Amino acid sequence: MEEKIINRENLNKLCRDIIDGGNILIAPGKTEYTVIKDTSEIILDAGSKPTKASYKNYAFPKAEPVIYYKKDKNDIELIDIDIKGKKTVILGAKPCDSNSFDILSKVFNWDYKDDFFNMRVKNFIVIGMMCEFADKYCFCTSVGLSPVSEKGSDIFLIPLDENNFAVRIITDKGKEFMESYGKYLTEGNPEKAKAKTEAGKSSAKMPEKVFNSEEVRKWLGKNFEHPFWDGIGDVCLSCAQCAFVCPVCHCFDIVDEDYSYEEGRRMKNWDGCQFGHFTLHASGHNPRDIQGKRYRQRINHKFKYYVDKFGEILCTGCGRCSRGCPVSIDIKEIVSDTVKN
Amino acid sequence: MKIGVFICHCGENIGRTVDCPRVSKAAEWFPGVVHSVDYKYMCSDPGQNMIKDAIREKGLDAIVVGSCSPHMHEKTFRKAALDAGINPFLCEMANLREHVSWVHDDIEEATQKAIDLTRMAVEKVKRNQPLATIKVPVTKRTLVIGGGIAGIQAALDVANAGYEVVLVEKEPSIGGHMSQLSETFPTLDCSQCILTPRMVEVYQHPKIKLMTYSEVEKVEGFIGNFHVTIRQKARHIDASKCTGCGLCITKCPIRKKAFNSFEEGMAYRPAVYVPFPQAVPNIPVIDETVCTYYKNGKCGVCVKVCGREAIMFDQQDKLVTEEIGAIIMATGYKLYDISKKPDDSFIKGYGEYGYGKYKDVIDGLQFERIASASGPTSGEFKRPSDGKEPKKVVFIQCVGSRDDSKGFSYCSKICCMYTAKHAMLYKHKVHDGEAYVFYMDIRSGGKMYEEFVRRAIEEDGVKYVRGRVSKVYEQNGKYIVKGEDTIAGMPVEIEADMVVLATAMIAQENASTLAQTVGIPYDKYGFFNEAHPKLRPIESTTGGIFLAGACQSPKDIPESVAMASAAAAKTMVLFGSDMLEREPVVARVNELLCGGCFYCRKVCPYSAIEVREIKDRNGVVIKEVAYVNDGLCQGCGTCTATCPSKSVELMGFTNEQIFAQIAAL
Amino acid sequence: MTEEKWEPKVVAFVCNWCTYTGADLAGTSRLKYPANMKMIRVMCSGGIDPVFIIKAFERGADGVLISGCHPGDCHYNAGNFHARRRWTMFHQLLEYLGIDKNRLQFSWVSASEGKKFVDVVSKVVNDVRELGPFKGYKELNSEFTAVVNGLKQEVNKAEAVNG
Amino acid sequence: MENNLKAGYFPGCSQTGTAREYDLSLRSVAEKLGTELTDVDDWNCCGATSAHVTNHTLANALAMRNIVQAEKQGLTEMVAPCAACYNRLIVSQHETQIHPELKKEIEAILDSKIENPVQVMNIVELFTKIGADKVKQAVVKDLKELNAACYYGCLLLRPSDITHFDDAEQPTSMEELIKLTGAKPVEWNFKVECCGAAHSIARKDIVVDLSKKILDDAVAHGANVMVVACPMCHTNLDMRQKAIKKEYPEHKEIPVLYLTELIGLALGMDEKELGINLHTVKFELKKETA
Amino acid sequence: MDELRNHVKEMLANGTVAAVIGYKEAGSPMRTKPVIITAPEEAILLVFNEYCLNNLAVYLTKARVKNLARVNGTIKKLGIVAKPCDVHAVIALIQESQLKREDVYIISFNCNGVVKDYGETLTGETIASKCLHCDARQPLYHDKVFGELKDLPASPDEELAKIKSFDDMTSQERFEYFKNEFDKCIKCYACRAACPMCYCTQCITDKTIPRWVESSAHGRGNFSWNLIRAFHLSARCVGCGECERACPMDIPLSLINRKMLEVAKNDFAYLSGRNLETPTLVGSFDVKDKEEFIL
Repeated sequence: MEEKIINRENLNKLCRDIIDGGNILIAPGKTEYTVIKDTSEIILDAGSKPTKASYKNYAFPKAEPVIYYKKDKNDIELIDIDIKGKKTVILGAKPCDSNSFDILSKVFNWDYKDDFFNMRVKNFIVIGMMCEFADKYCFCTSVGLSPVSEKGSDIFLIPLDENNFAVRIITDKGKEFMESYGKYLTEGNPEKAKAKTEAGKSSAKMPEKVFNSEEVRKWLGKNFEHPFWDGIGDVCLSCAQCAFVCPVCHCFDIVDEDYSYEEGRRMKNWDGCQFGHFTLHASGHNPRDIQGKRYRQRINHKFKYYVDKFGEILCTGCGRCSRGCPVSIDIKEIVSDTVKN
Repeated sequence: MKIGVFICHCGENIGRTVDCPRVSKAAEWFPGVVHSVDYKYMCSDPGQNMIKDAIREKGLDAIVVGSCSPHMHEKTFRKAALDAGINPFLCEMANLREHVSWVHDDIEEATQKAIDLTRMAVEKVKRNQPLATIKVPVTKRTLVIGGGIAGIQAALDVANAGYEVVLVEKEPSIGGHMSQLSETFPTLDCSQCILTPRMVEVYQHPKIKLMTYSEVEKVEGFIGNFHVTIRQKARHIDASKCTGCGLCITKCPIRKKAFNSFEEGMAYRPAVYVPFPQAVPNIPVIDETVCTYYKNGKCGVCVKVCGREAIMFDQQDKLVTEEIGAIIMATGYKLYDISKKPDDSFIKGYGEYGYGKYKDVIDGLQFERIASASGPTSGEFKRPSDGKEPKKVVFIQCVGSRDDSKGFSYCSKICCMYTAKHAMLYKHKVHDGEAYVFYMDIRSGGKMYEEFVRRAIEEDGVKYVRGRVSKVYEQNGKYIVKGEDTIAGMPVEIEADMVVLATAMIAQENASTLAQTVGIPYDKYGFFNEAHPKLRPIESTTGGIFLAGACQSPKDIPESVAMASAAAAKTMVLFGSDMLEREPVVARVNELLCGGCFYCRKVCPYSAIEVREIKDRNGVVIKEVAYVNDGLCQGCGTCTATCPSKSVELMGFTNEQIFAQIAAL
Repeated sequence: MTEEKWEPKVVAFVCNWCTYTGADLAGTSRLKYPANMKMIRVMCSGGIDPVFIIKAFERGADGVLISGCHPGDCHYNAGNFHARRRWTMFHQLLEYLGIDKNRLQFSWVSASEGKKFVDVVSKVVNDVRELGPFKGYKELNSEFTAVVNGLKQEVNKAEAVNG
Repeated sequence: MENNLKAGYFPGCSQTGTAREYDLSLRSVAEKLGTELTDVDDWNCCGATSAHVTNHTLANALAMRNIVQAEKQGLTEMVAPCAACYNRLIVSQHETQIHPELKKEIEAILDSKIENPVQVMNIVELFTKIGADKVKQAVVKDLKELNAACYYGCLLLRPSDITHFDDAEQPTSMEELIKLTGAKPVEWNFKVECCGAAHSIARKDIVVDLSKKILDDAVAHGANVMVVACPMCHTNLDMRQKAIKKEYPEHKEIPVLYLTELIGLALGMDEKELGINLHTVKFELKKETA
Repeated sequence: MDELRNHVKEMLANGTVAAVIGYKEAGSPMRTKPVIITAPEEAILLVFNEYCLNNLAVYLTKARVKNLARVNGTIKKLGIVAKPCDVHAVIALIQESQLKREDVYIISFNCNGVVKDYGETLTGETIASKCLHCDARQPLYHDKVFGELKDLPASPDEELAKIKSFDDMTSQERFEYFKNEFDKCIKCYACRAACPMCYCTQCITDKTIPRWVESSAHGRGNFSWNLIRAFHLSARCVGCGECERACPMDIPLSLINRKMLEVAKNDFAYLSGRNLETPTLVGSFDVKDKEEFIL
């Protein structure tokens, strides 16, 4: 593991170079992860609150065409979409975000290999950064992550002081990427960075571990029909805010859209399991007809099914869904309550 | 779905500017089209046979005809489709004549537009559903509302054709305004003499059920199937016992408490009364508001004198329901009472004429009563204030008519004639009297009408002054009429003994309420609206409801009678078949999706939306949804656009069809 | 499509009884108006859903005309009164959201007003011609790929498909 | 007393000249009734007479300047006792409301936005606003000796579509008001007849004839005093009685009071306080023991 | 607070109401969440303060909540804790036949404003913008009312100023502005879910035959969706602002809703949900309605 130092000025220059090189740079802006056009838009602060939405949008867009078609009197001509992923750098990813593509890759490459996702992710360089923020909604520690987790990052930054970051090169991809920017780095002091991460782990900024995910998984396996689920959804309004801001929710819907008399496209759009019509059958029957069942699905998918199938919890503990919930439902509370029943 | 496209040249009409063969060639390429041809005249027999043969031979499911306006030939082509064995509603038209060839010159542009319109029609027809004509049975009974001359005429005509009639009149007697008139223009024959026999005929007609002193309370249902609730107001006289001897009337001690409205307030009537001696039915009514019995339970003179024990003080209003197939509205008019300032702020009143303030300023109907041999003065000209014979009478026309600022914009149509008649009647009786008429224009269109006015001027010496009157005021027992003679260009002042105002004919009191009850539209003045001003003047826009007489607009007697007979004929047309057929363009609710907000119900002009309860297995109501009554729905689609969840669709114009048309633009 | 060749595309939604018949009268009177407008017939102006208008814009219309019977003349008594309220709200909403008021116009054309129909259509087509193609709504369609993906190629691709 | 009315006051030229007593009596009556009148700052001609026959825009601009002026003072109600002023102000308000073009033009002239929040009242409306109860309570002298013919003239009521005040042909609001003082209104013919108005100066002959007719009818119907609400009417009916007398020696004089003067008398003020002594036809209440 | 709890407790205990929809604390005293209680002893959970942001009327049309009111075949009242502005929504729902006045028991407060966002102290800065132009701080309809009116912290109505400022922009500029805002939309439909007036069994955006609104969250789908949403709420929206608060992407929906409220107010003198006696704007008409925009 190599470790170097970069100061803010050089980091800015590095960013400038990325953009000027015709690559895409994504970094936390005022409120969201944004495509950076000018380096002044970047807000790189380990103590900042997580953005409202994650950056999964850049690899798994909220709406994307998967095929174009042209109708004729007798046939339909299909035109494939050729995705040439462009080199994209994500700077300042929180540890609870950086892991998301690893988790998503599992489902997008399970039987069908999703080129749309893969082509983009292949070209992504994730520069993660240690997190010094925790509020009552954070629970990364409960899902096996932490504010100093390097999981999913190609390069990891540790803020040493106001002006300097320790740069840890984690993967070969990261190494390869950093080679061309060596001029901006100075030699680092691994001890100092280590001390900083250790301090981070023990500080009050560390979210408290509120549940044991393995216990939760077991409980879920046994309690599919449990009265606990009955009233759980009564205050939920059935929007998909929680799923759409989640870094790892990945359900999508396929719709065909004509855009002229002869032409159209097939779209892949985000979908959310909390929508009432998510499981609505053509017959009119809806197996998840009440919100309690939908909520059960959400928890089971995240903490049981996905774990069973892919060995990963489908949650990074970022707390976005709870923070933004219009009716203040806190997923952390519900998950920790399961095992208490 | 196999669709056939048929492009018509309409001789040269379409062919001149639209390249029809090109359109039909282009249509071949539209998805779903299996057959596309063009032909000189599609609507001709060979043209129609071409369509029928194609349907049969190619097994077409639907057709599009690109020709003229659907208003022109939609029926023709739908029939052709039906003849060839497909549902007529699987036929759509593209309007290539009125909307393309006749309005565009450029062949290229016109042809392109024709192709586009054809494509839109093809896309629409793909989504058409076979619809079945709606059939409803017809109840062959007619309700006539209003027993004036129009109502009487309509009732007699329908009844004489052999259909039952229910005639409802709100007053105790039929006869209406005509029974108040002295003589009628332009013949000067006695109004009562020609009317009374007809009233009696109504009374005696076996097919007519006469309900006087009654009002229509509620109308439900639709053409051919109305359920009408009628309130029979309590007469307090047992009609089955009363012989009409009139003893109760002569003995009633209440003589001067109530004005006689038949005499236009110029005489009194007892508490028990018939409006006028020739009343039909000749059964009195007790006026609760003035009868002593209702005040203190005493008197009862009438009970004592009635040999038939017909007095029923405790009689109550009765609600009667009738099953009706057609309704004729003949509610007539009333005169604009200018003494009162109606609440409706756009009517300003005519304070400057002193009507209601000076006893000798009267309106036309009051003059009729004074002139009438059966009136309060027994036909002698006496002015109401002091009973003296007026030597100078001023008639003012257009009081309230043709006056945007204070009255109504319309012309009341009959005042020119009746004023001439009044002046003439006056001059015939008071030979040394002077009659002045202030007029704006003389409108005397009608057989022998102009001749009548000329007679008044030339033979009877009535003085016509062209101009408006600005003020009438009393001075030393005379009425000073200040006006302008616009021909002489001078202000004039006439010292008159009596002033007669030809006040406007306005809609009957509560006409708009009745219209709402019955469910027909009315204009801003309260007159009922006809379905079409030229071609359907007799029908209202609501099916099965017809109009007769002055309830539709000011009319004189012959016009009212003509209209009444026409309305009678219209009901007979309706009764000509046992079942009514209607186009199935009606709204349909998807009960699964309906959220029960009932905005559709609020906007429906026909009250066609009903509430249906949806129950679960245990019979518990889980929601209320909208339901469309086919009989009432006229297919406007206002509900479809209002419905927030789009749970209601208009058959034949579904949203899917319209979206498809938009997509094919 | 090149700029010079652009012709305004105007959609009209008209009621069956007045405006459609008025347009028929324009035809029988052999009056002339631009061929840019295509009409969709509905039974009553009260049945015109604002979404029809949005759909028309989505499908590339540069302008929309809505027309029905004069107030008081509605074949269905009151359909156009309800429509009028709906439009009062809708046209102000559209204007507020930045859609020029000349892109969506309303009129009362009776069955006898063939001439007025021609005048109205000509006015709307001219107004729309002046405004030019309705880029705003059209670009909503092509631009999204760039916004969402940050991948310009797709736009080219989409254009290639369109072209 | 609480709930006292506060209103703007637009005097107009007459109030400072020929109708000084109208101004005087209005101010004293208002004070007595606890009504606070605030003069419109820097008011100008209402645009009557010459302006509105020669230049429409000018006439409206003149009137609207006064309204804007009042608006700037934060007034929401304003009384214009002169019927001509009232008429000009209210008509201009109406015109600017219905003609946006004119409004823009006038806004440009005045260099100020027109919001039109000021409600212009005539003198009768002012008393209605003060409230019949309040007036009645304040009456200390019963004027039962007076048989009054209320004369409205033309400008107070017309055009009725704009003034929305009383019936233009058979008005009764002034009668209702004077009944509060004990005076008896007479029913007569010429409440709204033309008095000759602005012809007062140029065509005295017309005014003499017209005014005489009005005065005679009032007398014929038993009036012993006339009540007016307009300085021009007062000029024609009071001041011209001398000329009438000259022309028609048999003419019987009848005193003409402003509405405010009549009410002032009932409120216990004396003739001098109210300026009644300035009238051509002299008037004095019978000196009764109270 | 105790008054509220005691009252609810009593109402539940004596069977006046079958359930009460109210607020309870959510993790911190400066955040609340909705709670539906059916047992008298749960009344202790209830709170009412300036952090009660949710418009609970949204629950009145939910089938599960409605079911709570069905007790042994009879329909009992549902209690709702509603701010005066939320009462407008209850009234509007009654006008739209979604519930009957006698089936709802309105517990309201004389309202002293709420905050924009949880965790802030109520000041002129942090007060919700809807409170700045509130026309009914006392409930127009209620079955029980608590609390006393205090002065509201004053602050300029920036929302209205912003709306007015659009007048000075060209159509293109406005289009650009709203397009950029709508581009953010992710079609999570939190706006719809949070809206008490969006109670349709199936929203037209979920209708597929025909497809009313493109479900994709691309520029066109977003613009059309937001446009149609705004139109469907025109003259029905009660201005509670829940849609904007629920939006995770911070789209300024209130700018549109408020504008339409102003339109309804200016053109028809209509405010929705204020009066059970007046007919709703949609669904009624006046022959004298304005029409100068019609050729």
